[in-house]
Amino acid sequence: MQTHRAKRVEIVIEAPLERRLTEALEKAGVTGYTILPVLGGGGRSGHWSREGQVGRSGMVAVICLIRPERLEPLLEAAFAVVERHIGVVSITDCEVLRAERF
Amino acid sequence: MQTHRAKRVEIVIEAPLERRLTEALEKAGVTGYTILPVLGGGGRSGHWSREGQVGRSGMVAVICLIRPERLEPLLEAAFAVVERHIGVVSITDCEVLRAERF
Amino acid sequence: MQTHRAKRVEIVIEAPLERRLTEALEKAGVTGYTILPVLGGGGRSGHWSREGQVGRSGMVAVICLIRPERLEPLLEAAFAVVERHIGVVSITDCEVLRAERF
Amino acid sequence: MDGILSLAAANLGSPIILSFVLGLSAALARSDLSVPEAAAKTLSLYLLFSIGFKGGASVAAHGLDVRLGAAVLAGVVLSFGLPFVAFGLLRVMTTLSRIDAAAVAAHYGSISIVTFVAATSVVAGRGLEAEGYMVAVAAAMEAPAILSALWIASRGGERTDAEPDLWREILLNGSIVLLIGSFAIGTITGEDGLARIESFIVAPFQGVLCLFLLDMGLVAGRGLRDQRAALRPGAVAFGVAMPLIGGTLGLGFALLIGLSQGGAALLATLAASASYIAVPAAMRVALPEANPSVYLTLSLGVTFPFNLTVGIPIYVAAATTLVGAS
Amino acid sequence: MDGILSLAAANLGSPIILSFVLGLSAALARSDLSVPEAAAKTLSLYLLFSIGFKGGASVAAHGLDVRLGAAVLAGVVLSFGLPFVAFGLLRVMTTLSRIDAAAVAAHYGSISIVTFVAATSVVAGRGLEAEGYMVAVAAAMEAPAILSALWIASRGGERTDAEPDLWREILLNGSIVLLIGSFAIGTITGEDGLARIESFIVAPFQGVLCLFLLDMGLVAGRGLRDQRAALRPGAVAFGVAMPLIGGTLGLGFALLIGLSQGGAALLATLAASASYIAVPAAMRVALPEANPSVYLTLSLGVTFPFNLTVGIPIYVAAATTLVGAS
Amino acid sequence: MDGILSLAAANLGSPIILSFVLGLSAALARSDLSVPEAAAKTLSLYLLFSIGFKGGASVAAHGLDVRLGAAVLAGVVLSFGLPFVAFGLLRVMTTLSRIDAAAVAAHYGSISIVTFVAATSVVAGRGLEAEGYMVAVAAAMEAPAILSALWIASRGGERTDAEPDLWREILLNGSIVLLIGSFAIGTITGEDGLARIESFIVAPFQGVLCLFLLDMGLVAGRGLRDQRAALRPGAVAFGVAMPLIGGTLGLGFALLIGLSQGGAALLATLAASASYIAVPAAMRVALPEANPSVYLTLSLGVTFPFNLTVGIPIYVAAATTLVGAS
Ligand SMILES: Nc1ncnc2c1ncn2[C@@H]1O[C@H](COP(=O)(O)O)[C@@H](O)[C@H]1O
Ligand SMILES: Nc1ncnc2c1ncn2[C@@H]1O[C@H](COP(=O)(O)O)[C@@H](O)[C@H]1O
Ligand SMILES: Nc1ncnc2c1ncn2[C@@H]1O[C@H](COP(=O)(O)O)[C@@H](O)[C@H]1O
Ligand code: NA
Ligand code: NA
Ligand code: NA
Repeated sequence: MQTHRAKRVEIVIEAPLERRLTEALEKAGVTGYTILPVLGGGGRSGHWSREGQVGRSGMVAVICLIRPERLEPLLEAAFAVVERHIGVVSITDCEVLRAERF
Repeated sequence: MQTHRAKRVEIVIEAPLERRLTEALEKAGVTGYTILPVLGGGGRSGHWSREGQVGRSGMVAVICLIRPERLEPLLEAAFAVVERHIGVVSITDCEVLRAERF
Repeated sequence: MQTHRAKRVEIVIEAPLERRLTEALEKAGVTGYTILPVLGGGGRSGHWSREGQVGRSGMVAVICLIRPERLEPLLEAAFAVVERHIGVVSITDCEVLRAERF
Repeated sequence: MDGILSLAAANLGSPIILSFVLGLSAALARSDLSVPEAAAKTLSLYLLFSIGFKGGASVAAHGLDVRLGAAVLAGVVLSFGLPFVAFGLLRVMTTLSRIDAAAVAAHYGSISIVTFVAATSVVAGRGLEAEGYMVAVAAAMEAPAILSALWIASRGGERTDAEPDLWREILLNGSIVLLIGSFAIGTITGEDGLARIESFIVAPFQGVLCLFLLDMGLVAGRGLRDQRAALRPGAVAFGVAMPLIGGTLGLGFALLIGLSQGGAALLATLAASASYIAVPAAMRVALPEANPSVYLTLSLGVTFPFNLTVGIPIYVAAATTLVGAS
Repeated sequence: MDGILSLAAANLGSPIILSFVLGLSAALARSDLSVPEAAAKTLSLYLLFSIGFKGGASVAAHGLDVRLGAAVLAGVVLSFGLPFVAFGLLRVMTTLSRIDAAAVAAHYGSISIVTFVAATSVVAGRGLEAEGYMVAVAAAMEAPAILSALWIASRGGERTDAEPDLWREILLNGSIVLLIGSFAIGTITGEDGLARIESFIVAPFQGVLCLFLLDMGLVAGRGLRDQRAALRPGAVAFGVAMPLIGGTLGLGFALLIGLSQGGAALLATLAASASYIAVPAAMRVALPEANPSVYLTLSLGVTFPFNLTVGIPIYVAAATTLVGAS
Repeated sequence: MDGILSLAAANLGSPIILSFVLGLSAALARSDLSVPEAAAKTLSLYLLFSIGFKGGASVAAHGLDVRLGAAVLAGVVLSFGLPFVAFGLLRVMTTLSRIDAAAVAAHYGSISIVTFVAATSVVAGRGLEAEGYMVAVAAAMEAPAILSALWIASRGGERTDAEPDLWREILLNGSIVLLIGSFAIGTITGEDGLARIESFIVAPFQGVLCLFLLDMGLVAGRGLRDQRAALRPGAVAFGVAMPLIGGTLGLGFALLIGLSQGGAALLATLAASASYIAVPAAMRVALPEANPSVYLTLSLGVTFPFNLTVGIPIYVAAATTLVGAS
């Protein structure tokens, strides 16, 4: 099957910043993203878990598939939001079906 | 530790198609898959979110780890289901432990 | 933007083992991880789904981003926990922003 | 006319409607107020279980009516027929493509259970009795409209993915099964059963409905906010006209069968209401090319609020006038 | 015998059982009806809190019984002992491996709180009083069976992962803590406390139980559908025989201690019931090689429905007969 | 003093407090008892809706008080002012950085709705009436403190991310909108509306509050367990001293305005309470460098339990003494 080279960017970010991130991505020309819930995690600021919490606490994972040439503006947009916050950004090479969608 | 080359296929698909997709995968000889919930997303058809929804709305992410030689039938099976629907398919190279499981 | 080579390890594991896994990871010097909920899945032991379940049933996905040189101890720690249990471990090459965090 | 106005005013001032308005306004103002998905689903399970059970218990108390069969049949005929009316109207009033129009038509042939529940409250508030088996009629009206719409779409040369599995899914979808199932339980256990669980399914009912309508308002408001583009004037006009036409047809059938005033109001409401759970899911599978933002926005953003605020008082007033006069 | 039959019939016609049957049928028919995971967990928290609190308040009202200690001890002994009986039976009746049999045995030594709750409803419906501290007995019976089963497994040379952490997890698992904790709160606050939250934990109780059993039916039905292979005739026979044996032993202990008719019925039910929450989780950690579909299908798909429909009426009838006669 | 002690004792023995203690102990003992996130959110929606509605209905019943405006103004002034007091105290009592101290200060200027709800229960339990519009005062006190804290932080040269969007988010955050919205609904529908949904929002209220406080105890206990390092003696002392100071100031304002005994106790409680939902989220956006474990642990792990157990009885006793004497 015909596949096309792309990048998969995964951003784990605090939930209160979700909307800010997706708006920044849209401004940077990102055409699509998928948001996954996060149950808990651990890092330099300790272990946390979503159980029993009220309010926009916790984190979410935002996944973007993009053409390789759009990576740079995406990372810059994401970084501007994530910069002062906890959370991580990772980039993986991937292939996608239906390249016209990206 | 001994690892083995494999492919990681991630399919983001509308929830009402979940069962159809997993059945198609099983028919194509895929031995395992994991389904993650999706909170929301954005794409050509706009932004959506799962909050407060009733019914099988929204999307799910299906992740399959497979031996490289099984990629082609998997993609064909997945594509037959996804073809006319919104959603994205990405493929990444990976390594797995315990190759006998795949 | 400056990125750094890293590994992305994804471990799908039974929920009752979650704490054991994260403790083992911490002992192996892993500095961070993110836990995603899993809705359901299929494998050699059949299809399962989280719907309507009570109790710590089901599985979770644990994602670790680490420096390449820390991969080996991580895999050994993870394997010691996962060994006798169902679940899968996959490793992908990736790039990360803010390498000082890993 | 006066009756309608005062009924509408009383209706508009009820906690139920105001909760919907609160949700709608909060979403339009971009507040982050939200009801968890799991809670919304659970509230809807509660409402279905409760309404089904009470309907069954009422049938057990009043005995089975000879009109039950006729009422169910009327519902099925309406559900099959309304999509054709809706499709015709849409082709005249809007510029929607054939496939989008067919998908919208399916929604208006099928029903909205919450609209039905809200009408039940108004009917009871007016001191009217209604046939307990109307919930069975509601269940029977969920699916046939989908068939009509797929037939319409396929006549236009559209490929529809209506495999046998889809039919099982539609006929056994959760809300139909729970409604029919709890109706059966209510019929079997009767007043005794009702007495045992009354303080769960009767006493708190109106309050739960408030919370649920708060959520409906939030979801409808978010839809209106994000999908404004889908709301062309012609479509909005359809979203208001179609329930009135459906309501009239429903009322006609009710008169034909000889339903009570309350029953007639409920059948009119069912015919006037548009699905927003079962049919959208079926359309995503069977007519994936149809644009969901069109049918969801119309059904949930236009017709649902219209029925809730203005439509139901009209149907109740019309039913009391016409059935009283017959 | 007549008593049993009429009790069984009354039981079968209750909204609670019918809700379970509805869920079971829906799942077997592959309906997509489902209760969100969060709702199921919350309903179970509610049931545990409510049953614990009411037990405590009843102890506060009637004063502490000298038999409390004896009853708890009897429960612990049963929980330790029943796995040996179960294991022996399984090795005779089925072809399960030693490790699978040990895992199943752990489930039957431990208890199912919903079965206990359902029995409480039947007992109360029959107008029988039961000792409030039976919930403490229930809590005490959750864990010991796991110890016995691990011992059995390790005797077979099986490696068990029973690190100290596991023991903390089992003894402090959520349902034990909530049951004992709310029992303590009920004991401390007594009738006053109960009066304050009565309309939350007493009035809607039966209705909530219906919804919960609907979900249990769905889960059990899905299990039966997907894991039919695990249901060999020998295993099914065990799933029906074991609760009868457990119930008999439970009744024997109750007679020995001198519990009331209601209390005896409840102790019999506890002994007859099989865990499907706490023990499966413990087995996944400690005996991962045991096949979960075997023990879950047996416990949830066979024994739970058996107890709910047929078992409980038998235990209640037997208790009233024997204790009445003593 | 005796009054306080007996009130504190009665308070400590209530199911509500004991449920909190149960949750706290379970978490500290590392039990896996947990309330699903969706359930916790839904319970909090219920509490907000219920408390807002009842407040509105009470205003509708008793007529609007001339003091409403003054009370809201007092709340706003307190919310603006308390962060300065808190910040000053923190710089003296602790070694927190300027930015951490500013973030903590924001929490103590704002309010905790559950503390308010718990105080309402105690006030009602003492047979005191309170002004229904106190819920509007509560809503008005949520946000101003954030402004003060950001101003304090920016004076220290700290970069704060207070874009216009943030203000919309804070002012329209879910709990403010739901509280004000349901208050409005209660005011509009009045006693009639209340009568319709009473068995949902009044009868089960105390019981729901128990479950919610169980969860609060779990969350607070988990926080205390994992973030013990954040709890330096100076900070703990602040977490106890600040509510007493806030409560005193709140009481002063209440006397000035001439609130009833119940109203004065509630205003004191609001001033004494510290936010743990709205403000933390705002701080993560606007002051991301501030350490969340410091402010969450103080607010939820120290001040909340203090107010719940000891603080509220003190504020109520003080209000009855002082207002009675005035
Ligand atoms: N190395 C990592 N791999 C995966 N997730 C991480 C990693 N480091 C941090 N995270 C996630 O980011 C959150 C905040 O991390 P930190 O800023 O290190 O406290 C954690 O709770 C995790 O959810
Ligand atoms: N480039 C992308 N990266 C990640 N997810 C995407 C992407 N495009 C679409 N999606 C997901 O697929 C859904 C439908 O996309 P679309 O068909 O473009 O409306 C979106 O709501 C996202 O959840
Ligand atoms: N090839 C695979 N790809 C993705 N997930 C898998 C795969 N195999 C197993 N899993 C996950 O691991 C669980 C247990 O697998 P198994 O041990 O094969 O029954 C499944 O239910 C899936 O969630
Ligand atoms: Na209709
Ligand atoms: Na047992
Ligand atoms: Na305050």
